[in-house]
Amino acid sequence: MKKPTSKKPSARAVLARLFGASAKGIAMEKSVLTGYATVGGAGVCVIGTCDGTYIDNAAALRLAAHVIDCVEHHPKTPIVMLVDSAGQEPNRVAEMLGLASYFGHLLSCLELARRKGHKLITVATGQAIGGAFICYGMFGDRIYALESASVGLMPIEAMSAVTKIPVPVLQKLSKTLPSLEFGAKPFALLGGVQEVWSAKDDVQAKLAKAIANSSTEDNRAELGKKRGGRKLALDVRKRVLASSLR
Amino acid sequence: MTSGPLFHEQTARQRIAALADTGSFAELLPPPERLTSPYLVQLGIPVSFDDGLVIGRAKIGGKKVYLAAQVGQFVGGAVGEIHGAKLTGLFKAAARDRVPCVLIIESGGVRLHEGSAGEIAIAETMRAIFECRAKKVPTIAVIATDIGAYGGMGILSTCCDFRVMTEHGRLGISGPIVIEKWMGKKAYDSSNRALVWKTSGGKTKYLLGDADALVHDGADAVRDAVAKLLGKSSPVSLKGVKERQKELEKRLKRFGDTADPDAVWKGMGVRNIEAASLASGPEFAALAKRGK
Amino acid sequence: MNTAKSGLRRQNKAQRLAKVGKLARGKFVSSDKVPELLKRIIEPGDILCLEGDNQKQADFLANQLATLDKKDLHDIHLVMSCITLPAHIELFKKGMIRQVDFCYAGPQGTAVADLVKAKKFPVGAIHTYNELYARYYIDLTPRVALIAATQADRKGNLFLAANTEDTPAIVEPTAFSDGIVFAQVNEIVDRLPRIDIPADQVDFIVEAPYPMHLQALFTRDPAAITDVQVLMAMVALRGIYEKYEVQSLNHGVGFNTAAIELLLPTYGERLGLKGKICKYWMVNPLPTMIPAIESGWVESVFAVGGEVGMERYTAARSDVFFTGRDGSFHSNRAMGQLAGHYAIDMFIGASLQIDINGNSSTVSKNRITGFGGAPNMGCQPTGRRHPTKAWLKAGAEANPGPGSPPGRKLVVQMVETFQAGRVPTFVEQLDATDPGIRKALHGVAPVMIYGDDVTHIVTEEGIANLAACRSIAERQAAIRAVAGYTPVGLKRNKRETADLRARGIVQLPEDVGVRPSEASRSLLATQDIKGLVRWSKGLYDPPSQFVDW
Amino acid sequence: MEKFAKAFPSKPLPSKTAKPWALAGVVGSGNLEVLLERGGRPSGTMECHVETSIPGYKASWLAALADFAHHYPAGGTKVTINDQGAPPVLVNLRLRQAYDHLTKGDK
Repeated sequence: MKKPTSKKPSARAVLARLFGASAKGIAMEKSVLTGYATVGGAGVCVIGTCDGTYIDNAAALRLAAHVIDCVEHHPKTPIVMLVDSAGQEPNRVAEMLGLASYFGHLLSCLELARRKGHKLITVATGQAIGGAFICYGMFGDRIYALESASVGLMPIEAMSAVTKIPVPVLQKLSKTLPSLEFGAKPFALLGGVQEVWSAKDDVQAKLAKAIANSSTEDNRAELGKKRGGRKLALDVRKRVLASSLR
Repeated sequence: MTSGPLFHEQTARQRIAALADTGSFAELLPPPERLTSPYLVQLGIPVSFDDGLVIGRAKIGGKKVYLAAQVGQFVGGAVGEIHGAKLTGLFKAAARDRVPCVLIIESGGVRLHEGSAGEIAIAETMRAIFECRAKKVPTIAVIATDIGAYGGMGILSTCCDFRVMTEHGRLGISGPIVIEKWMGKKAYDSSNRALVWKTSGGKTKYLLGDADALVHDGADAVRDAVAKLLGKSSPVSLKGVKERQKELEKRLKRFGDTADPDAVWKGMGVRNIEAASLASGPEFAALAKRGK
Repeated sequence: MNTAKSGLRRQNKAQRLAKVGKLARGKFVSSDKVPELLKRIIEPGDILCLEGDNQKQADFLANQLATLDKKDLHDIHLVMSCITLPAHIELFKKGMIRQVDFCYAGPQGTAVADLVKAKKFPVGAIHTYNELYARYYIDLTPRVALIAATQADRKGNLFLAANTEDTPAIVEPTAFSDGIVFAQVNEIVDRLPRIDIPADQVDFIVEAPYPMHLQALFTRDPAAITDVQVLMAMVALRGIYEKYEVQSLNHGVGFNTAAIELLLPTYGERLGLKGKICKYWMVNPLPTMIPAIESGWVESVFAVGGEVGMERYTAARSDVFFTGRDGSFHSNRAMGQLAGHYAIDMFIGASLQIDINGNSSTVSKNRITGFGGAPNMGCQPTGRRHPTKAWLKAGAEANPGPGSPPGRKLVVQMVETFQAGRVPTFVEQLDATDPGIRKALHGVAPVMIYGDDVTHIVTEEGIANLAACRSIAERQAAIRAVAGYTPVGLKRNKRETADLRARGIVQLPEDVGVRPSEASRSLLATQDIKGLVRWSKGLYDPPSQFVDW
Repeated sequence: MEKFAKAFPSKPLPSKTAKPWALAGVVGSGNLEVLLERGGRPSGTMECHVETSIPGYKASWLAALADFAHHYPAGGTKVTINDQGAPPVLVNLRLRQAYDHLTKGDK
């Protein structure tokens, strides 16, 4: 488990910034966040991770349980998902017990919430990397990120270590292919993030607006094309849809 | 003793030909369209005309399906921008047309050479899969090779209604080499193939209930299992997720401190570990049941 | 007048044994005393034999030897089958070795090449196994032999279990020339399952703190056999096994021949060849033989060594394998090599390089590996007199002149035209003829199998029948014809190739009734190790690195 | 990567084929894919485009392709190959497989 560095605001500070005084309603247990708070005067359900923790089976279950609780007892309450996790727990026993299935279950719970009228808003607050982002955060209706957040598949150095492609080559390519770059902004260029919130932004107001404007229509491919970060995805998808009609 | 080609040794196209009713497969965005990865070209890595994913319409047992197969040999079956967009498009088409979608997974997850684009595509595909499920359109993942379903594709496979596996299939998120690097050889010796298989292999997944069918390593067996599931679906419901929550909690409580996969097998009703290790598909299932 | 030597060696041995004093209790030495004991029983100038072949190693004794310094041990003439362990290399690095005579340096091939370059590897010669054993009785008789056995009893009798291998060939010349035999054993027991070496021939015994190293050298995972290898196997079965009715044979250890073994119960059965071919084998207990044995193809198997994991299987199939009175497997490398030399219809193996004259070698510029047993089997035994169908047929084809034997052993090289990474197998000149290597070996180029001995080359392109060629030029053309798209193959002449094909000297797959499109792994009796275990009815216990269930 | 193209004389393809295109093999270590397409090209040649990850073997490639064009009536086709270090024997095998699929269909 990674300790927050001095530069980064503490998990509590991030919660206070997003939810003001109502953040006290959010429990923090082993870097897993669950609770209820208010945004713009309206109640929201909060699930999430902090401290860049690795998500294991138990964490996924706690998040899922809270989503179920919200669906059962707080109908249609928007669910805010906070992401600060470096990845899934790399552990053999976790794998043996089917960590993927635990994640699938969490996703099913979120899907149930969406179908039952809960809006799902994601805010990447810290690290939002790989499987940890896929297992709940990227499943939101709309996804936002703090500018300081580390969003993406992996940093170029890590990519280079695995693919054996030299860092300078990847860096040079990332200038024209933002998919290779790491961070909230390039991720937004791909359409993976709706909007990046800067340090100056009133994030409570932004979050309230995000909830208000949310839509269950997945718009990421359109955004990615419009913003020029993912030039091919939408067209390829459209061609599949068009040619399958024939 | 064995007859016919083994499913795990076939190519994606051979698997599709073997699962689909004869002559029924019509490929979408076929190779002559030459939709190849601009990322790989610029990195000097060979490209492929289907970008590692064969998709199309077909019939299985006379029933219309959308059918896809990943090409494990091509960059580990990993999901890049085009590959991912084809995948999303196919499940969206399945939801739109209310036609079941069968995906033969053989992928390590996101294609690192294409960065975050593949990651987003996997997330988009998950959304499309749940669109299908909401409409009671069956989605079936077939996992039958050692490349298996890993990373984002491992997670994606658990979003489908059903998973059909063989003893050669592996399902997980982090691969053994990654875990060994992270936790040390003592925690996970990735060269211990038996341990790797008992950690992530089809038999263990079937015992724990993460695979819905465990079949022989042949196209006929896979096709039969898929055909049986085509008429079923499992839409997400409150009752369903509450049951699943309990089940997963119980699993974690029972085996959360278990290092030895054999203990999990025993706990799930396998009495003769050695015989079960050698048994295949339904014979394994029978041995496990008999134990119960 | 009387200058004949008499009893000098015996006196010398007695002096050495006296020096040992209380270091040993009778024959038995505790493991911590071994380095000191070695110092006292070995003298400068000795011919020292260290047991170790490509499978079995007296590794504890080798490791103890390597802890000594040059001042304790020097001017040693080392004789041994295989230079395999880092400890062996250490002896050279420390400058203890005055001369070495050996057969093979598999895993240490690169280290040996480096030592040669550094002039720290004074080679007498690189031998074939039988050649080296033979010299143990002539001019390389060991003064001291350090050997490995599975068990010893309290009297000092030894049990060698499945891996008899070199041991008798080393012990006999040493023990019967007043040399000293020192054995490491895995354990000392009250009663041996059987006695393989009598106590009378053993001087010292140590219970090693770890069991002797045994390499699972002959285990080929069927999963790694390719469609191309299946194609070649089909071509070989039809074009050679079937054609000559090969009944007795030796297989190399590659995937090519493993493919043939796994095709017997399927493709071979379909061709109706069961009972006609492949009945008598001189080969280690290859796990890939299991399906053929279970299907009733095999009458007998004699082996030069064991194979890890085949112990229960071989014991259960004692009608096929040679077993001791205790019921367990028995091997003998010297006798196996002899059998492979004189008593088989065919030797078939693979090489890394073949030149345009058909000479083959496993030496590359940076690796010196040597020979092992292949050349003893992959050669023409002109001393042979007994006829078999295959021998006579091959002999007739070769059209031997007056004064030549009427028969010929089939010596077959089976190779893909390219090795991994597009390295061509066929070359104009072997790396083994490199002047540096040749100089280090006193003018001998380490050729594995001589072109004159080879009767056939099988590649994925087809078969070249070298024995039927009538001139060197014709032989070269036949080799080019099956050398595919290697630089050697690209030089072939189309008309020449067509002529050779018309005369049956070159045969394409379709000429022997094989359809390449049919070649598929699915023809194999099993596609993986698990399948071999299933075929064996659970009697085969593969080493853990092969177990994925 | 090395890229080259060449047309080889070949007898015309049968006028009727089972499919307009066929693909054989996969792009993977030591393997390759061959896309064989019919139509819109001179009927007396087989047009070949090769992209290979191992440079320096053009002579082997051209010889293998020429042999195929010589042995099989493949005039009027376009052959496109993505190669990741396949040995020539596989080049031959995949060409043959693609040709069989094109002319006879999938089994």
